[in-house]
Amino acid sequence: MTDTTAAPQATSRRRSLPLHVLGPVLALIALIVLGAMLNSNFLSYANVTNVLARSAFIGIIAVGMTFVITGGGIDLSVGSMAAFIAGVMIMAMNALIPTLGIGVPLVLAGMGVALLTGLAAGMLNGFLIAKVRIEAFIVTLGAMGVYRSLTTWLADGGTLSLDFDARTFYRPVYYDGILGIAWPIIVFALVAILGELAMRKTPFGRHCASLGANEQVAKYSAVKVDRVRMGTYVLLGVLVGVATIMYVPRLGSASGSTGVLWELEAIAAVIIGGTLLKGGFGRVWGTVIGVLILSLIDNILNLASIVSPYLNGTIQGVIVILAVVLQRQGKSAE
Amino acid sequence: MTDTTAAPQATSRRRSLPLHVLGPVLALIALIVLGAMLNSNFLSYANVTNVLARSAFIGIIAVGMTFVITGGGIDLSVGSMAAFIAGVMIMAMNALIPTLGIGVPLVLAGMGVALLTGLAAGMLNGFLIAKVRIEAFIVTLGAMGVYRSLTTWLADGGTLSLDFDARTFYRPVYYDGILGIAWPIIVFALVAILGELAMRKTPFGRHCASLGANEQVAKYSAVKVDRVRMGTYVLLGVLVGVATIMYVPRLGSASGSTGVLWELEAIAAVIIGGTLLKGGFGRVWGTVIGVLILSLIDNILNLASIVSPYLNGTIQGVIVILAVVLQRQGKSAE
Amino acid sequence: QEDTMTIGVAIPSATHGFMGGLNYHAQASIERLEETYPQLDFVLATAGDAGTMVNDIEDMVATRGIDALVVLPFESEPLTGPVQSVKEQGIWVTVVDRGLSVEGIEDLYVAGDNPGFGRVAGEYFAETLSEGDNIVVLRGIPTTLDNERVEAFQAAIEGSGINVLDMQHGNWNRDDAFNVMQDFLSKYEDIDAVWAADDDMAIGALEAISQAGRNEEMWVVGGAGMKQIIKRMMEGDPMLPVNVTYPPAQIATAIELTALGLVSPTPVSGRFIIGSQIITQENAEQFYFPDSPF
Amino acid sequence: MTAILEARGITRAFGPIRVLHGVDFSLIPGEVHALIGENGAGKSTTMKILGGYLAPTEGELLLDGRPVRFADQREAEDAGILMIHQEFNLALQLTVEENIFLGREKMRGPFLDKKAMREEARDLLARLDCHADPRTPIRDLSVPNRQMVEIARALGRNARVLIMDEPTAVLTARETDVLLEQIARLKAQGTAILYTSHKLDEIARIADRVTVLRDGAHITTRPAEGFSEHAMAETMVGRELSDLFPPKVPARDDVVLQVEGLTVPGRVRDASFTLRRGEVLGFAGLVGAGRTELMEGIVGLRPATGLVRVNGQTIKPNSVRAAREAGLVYLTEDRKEKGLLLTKSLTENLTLLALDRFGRIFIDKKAEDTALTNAISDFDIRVNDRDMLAGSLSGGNQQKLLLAKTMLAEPQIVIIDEPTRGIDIGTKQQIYEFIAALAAAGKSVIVVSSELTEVIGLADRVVVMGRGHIAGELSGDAITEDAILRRAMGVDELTGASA
Ligand SMILES: Nc1ncnc2c1ncn2[C@@H]1O[C@H](COP(=O)(O)OP(=O)(O)OP(=O)(O)O)[C@@H](O)[C@H]1O
Ligand SMILES: Nc1ncnc2c1ncn2[C@@H]1O[C@H](COP(=O)(O)OP(=O)(O)OP(=O)(O)O)[C@@H](O)[C@H]1O
Ligand SMILES: [Mg+2]
Ligand SMILES: [Mg+2]
Repeated sequence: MTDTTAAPQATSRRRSLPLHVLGPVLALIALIVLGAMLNSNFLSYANVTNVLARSAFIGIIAVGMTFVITGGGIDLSVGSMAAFIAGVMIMAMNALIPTLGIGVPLVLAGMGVALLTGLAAGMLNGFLIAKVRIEAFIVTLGAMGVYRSLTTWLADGGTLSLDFDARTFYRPVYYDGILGIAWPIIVFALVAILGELAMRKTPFGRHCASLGANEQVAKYSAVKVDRVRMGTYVLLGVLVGVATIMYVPRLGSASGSTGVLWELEAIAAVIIGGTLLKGGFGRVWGTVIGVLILSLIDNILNLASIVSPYLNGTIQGVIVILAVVLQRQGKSAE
Repeated sequence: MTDTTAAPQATSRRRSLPLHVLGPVLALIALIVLGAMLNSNFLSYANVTNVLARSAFIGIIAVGMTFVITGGGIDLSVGSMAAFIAGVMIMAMNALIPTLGIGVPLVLAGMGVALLTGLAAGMLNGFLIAKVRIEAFIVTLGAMGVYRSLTTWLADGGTLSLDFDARTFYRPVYYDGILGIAWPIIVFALVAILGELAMRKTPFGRHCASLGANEQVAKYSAVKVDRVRMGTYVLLGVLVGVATIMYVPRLGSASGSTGVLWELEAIAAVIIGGTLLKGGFGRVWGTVIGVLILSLIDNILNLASIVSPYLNGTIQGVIVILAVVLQRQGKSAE
Repeated sequence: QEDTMTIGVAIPSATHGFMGGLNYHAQASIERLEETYPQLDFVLATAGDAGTMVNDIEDMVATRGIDALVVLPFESEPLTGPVQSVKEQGIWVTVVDRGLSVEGIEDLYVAGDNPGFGRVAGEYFAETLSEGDNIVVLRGIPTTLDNERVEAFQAAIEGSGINVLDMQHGNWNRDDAFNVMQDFLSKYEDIDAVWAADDDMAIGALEAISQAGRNEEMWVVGGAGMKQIIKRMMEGDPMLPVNVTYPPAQIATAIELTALGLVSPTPVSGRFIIGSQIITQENAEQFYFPDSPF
Repeated sequence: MTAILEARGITRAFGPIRVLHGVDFSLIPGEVHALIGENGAGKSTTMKILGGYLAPTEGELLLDGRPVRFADQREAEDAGILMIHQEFNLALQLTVEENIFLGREKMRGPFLDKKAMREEARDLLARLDCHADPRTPIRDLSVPNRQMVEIARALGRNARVLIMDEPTAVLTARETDVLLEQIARLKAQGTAILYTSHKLDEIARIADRVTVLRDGAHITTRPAEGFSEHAMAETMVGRELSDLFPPKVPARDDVVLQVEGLTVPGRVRDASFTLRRGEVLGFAGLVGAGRTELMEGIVGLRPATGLVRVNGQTIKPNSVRAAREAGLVYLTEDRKEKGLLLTKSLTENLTLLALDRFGRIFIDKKAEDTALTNAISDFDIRVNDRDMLAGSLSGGNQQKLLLAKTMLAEPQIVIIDEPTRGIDIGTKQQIYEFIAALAAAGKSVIVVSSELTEVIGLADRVVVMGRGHIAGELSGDAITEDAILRRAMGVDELTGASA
């Protein structure tokens, strides 16, 4: 009896799962179709490359954010952390030019500084949240203010610019690539694939989800709760470092206004992608789709000039809500 | 048997409760002492009135936010909603001058418009969250973008200004008061007292907490879950309207940059005050303390010109985190 | 001791290049003046929105007992009332850059010329381009100020037959300008020039253009004379033919004049409008300040 | 007498799976009607349908002879039908009083009448001989006290029909007695009571009629008179049942676990005992004796001082990981809050504790799948669908999944807290055999249980706890219900006098 009844259920799950899973995918496809209809250059190699490459920063960060949110946390500091890391990286590189000269060692040193600063910032957030046990929202809200103001202070209110020659040398890291695929896109893809693997196939991913679903149960199941939680913030910090490594060669500068609102964009991408804000369930590929949806909205608004540009924000807001409605409808149908 | 074991527990609670409750109060007192030491005018009537009156906007909103958060929700749209309501109110008042002339009816009409707009905005958020069941974070993030951009659009990219004479007539609503207490302070105090009563002494407050603690349980206990949830957002919307009524006479104008970051400030105040971000427990008086702490930080930074103004954000961030650490230490001691 | 006097300075915070420069000049001139005049005290407050700026001014009056206020209003309308009440308390008021919406409140007015800023750029476009040429415009953060500049620009090119293909907000931000310019380049085959209205945005736009390999096709006019841009002009970058001044140092002028008014009997009230000038490769050197962060 | 509530041909399906097949059922005022069946037989589902929490897929409900359809639970409550759930239905952050009156607060004018509510809460709890403070948050109550709150809430609402789904699963004998007295009182007042429990002796004591469900189908309804416990068990399981407890195997000599002077601040003081290889050690005590806290202290789940040695090696204190690496594993009594991730799949729950055994870098999903297949057959977990969520399993089957999860970690020493809570009698037998087999295989087991028969039937040696410390130890033939209770109570009086 159990056998025969089990069969239809399994198929129905297989049938209905796509509906809910497809929510964000459908929204993305709808946007692509809309874009293609509005402008013939939309699907051109150049435009596609532009959109993907500039999605990379938020995208790389959002992958890390997926783990934090899946583990029941949140990080509001990533945008200003990115600005701070970029500032520190630029200052370090400028300071190292006399010693290292301009070349690969300098760039590697800069990258090292960025990754270490990210690591340290992530550890600090993680420490305050996991060990001192302060609300993640407050810790990272505070950190957001701190990094933002430290960056302005480092830049003396202005802009920190990478030395011109160093910049010229470093520039290809954003603009070039291999086989016609720009580096930021490659790095984003790699981060996304590794993230997806980590989320679905490794104990770390499982532990994040169990932590977000019910911390007590995780603790009673010998999951090192503090360490996993800390791990999510450290991972995010390092990924902010990676994003910064791709960001600095683009314009070669950082200021107090770098990365403003990236945190909200990253969180929105994560949620649009189907990860639960309250934790316990996350999917990295969904986040990637969420990031692309957000980038495409901007791109299409620029390409289309439909209405007053003042109303761009309205359209964005409505589309974001609609994308999530689509996803939820899929879910409730199931 | 259970009696005797329960007894030490009860006393230990009674003894340690103050510690945790006192957390924010201690932080507030520390700030007041610091301020008084830094500047002899700090405790002057004028300064105290200034600080309290300007806390009123965020304060009134934060009282509403306390209910939303206690009920397990969040609202990121309040800042831009305030800007939008202010814009609509100003336009309505300007449009009504030919009909109503300048006088009490005009001001009352403006107030009515503000309250109704707030009510409608709150209902829209509440509807999407409670009935359509979309994540509150996404709905209100979307709404934030929408209201911000609508305000810019209404103002045609600039500033919406109240007619100069109407403004002069309306101005006392911010600057005057009774018995030397400015109106915003009176209104804030009233809202806070009513809020505290509603939270602790009415079924609505209880139902909010039960909703935030465990929605399923609330539902099984015949709590009208959707209605309560909706109620929290509507209440918040109306209170944003009330805050706007106090705000417009102060500056007499609204633009796309009105109320920027108010949402984060209000949420921070709520959490500093001891309300749990994940819902289930809220205290309005704590929120009031949280608001005062945030206002005082700004005030003290202006009193002292200690360091580079670029570092104000750093100091603010650190103090906010410290205030919550203080509170958490109290709690863990319990 | 007794005649120590305090000057309050309220300016917007350094959220983009120009404001960064302004902050720099404000701090630099305060340091300089504090050394020169030991009897002067300064309070500097930076604000991220109009409400905070009003708070700052209230605090200065209530707790620091300022004798003079130098203010660059975050927005004109909301600051008018509060500044007026400062004035009514007998405090000297200097308004910088953005006028209040009621005339005659301030003792001293020092300002750049926003319509001039747009007009000078527009005139250059009208002179240099011919009928049927296409341009795109990157606008700042939606504000009255941005509206004034853009309106003056449009008025100046009116009748020249120049085609404005598109205007979008780059928010005085490099990254936003980069994104918008990338999309303009995808959208329009033929662009002859870009008015970026601010050097931060110009930097983003230049980068997007060179990425697309269309350096030869168009030039860019920014504004406010950021040092990197001026340097490139001095080196004769063909993509940067001219720039328009909008000196962040005007705040220094205002603070210095205010200080002078307090310490000496010389009357310094009045209006000082610092007109927007055109910078070309020839005179660029005069506008190059390598020490400024802007 | 006419039925107050009647079900006719009720079926219920979750998705395509039917879990109830045409159940007929009636409830008469003033009777206690017991519903019994194996885990997953559909008892809770039937009760939820009668209580208005679930709608039947087919069939109809009659209230006072008239067909009704409850749109939601509120309508059922308005009709005087109340239900105590198998899984707790309390908001942890709220206080006892807030929970008891949630949704029907007492008012004085526009405000809550807190004083009246507090007093009434105290009275209700006192009727149940429970002295929890109405102002305590539920979070700070022990599991049995939470159950009492749950019962008090139902008592306070003056129901015409009271549905109780395994109310005694988490209670000890003494509290069970109190509850049964209350049931008798309500019955005398004419309340109709629908009752379920896996403790068949209770059924025999209080039931007037008994309905047996098997695999979602109605098997029989009979007067309780003349329906022996043994007959009930066999009707439920559908086969002959042999002796409940397997023969005891003597323990080896070597000590595997040594606990010395373990103190859990505020809960347990200075507890010392040893455990030998192949031994089944029972822990008995009254509610609140601190057994759970002691065990949690041993495995590092609670801050504790004192020494814990496994095979002579002192293990790092306050580290669950260290305990687990030493082969020491604890199965919690609170399966909903601490045991299972109710919103996650069976597999994710099953392998969480032993995840390191399923691949270091990547999780071997095939191995996980095999593990699930094995767990389902070894522990007889009744699943409708391998992809279902743990929270959709019936209560007893959740307990089996929890057991399977713990055993997957291949512990040397396993501490099982209330192992058969909510488990049907047939499965109980399987679990007992399983415990005996573990011991025979050289593993050691600590069984913490409030069911004295279970401790007596399984353990070689029993440690009795009272009021936070070890009050005595019994072994061999000295283990009797009476001896255990005397020790537990005797200590009670002794410290009561000194306090
Ligand atoms: N929400 C649900 N989704 C899917 N299946 C469910 C759901 N709730 C219950 N079931 C299934 O219905 C069947 C009956 O469950 P029910 O809880 O009624 O059993 P029970 O007799 O109360 O068992 P126990 O003695 O273990 O409490 C089980 O097979 C269970 O898995
Ligand atoms: N989370 C908690 N917070 C505060 N007190 C608790 C908590 N859990 C249990 N207690 C208290 O600790 C004491 C012992 O708990 P508990 O009743 O679980 O002991 P036990 O001997 O394991 O009994 P049983 O397992 O039969 O429930 C009781 O007084 C109880 O009220
Ligand atoms: Mg059940
Ligand atoms: Mg226990």
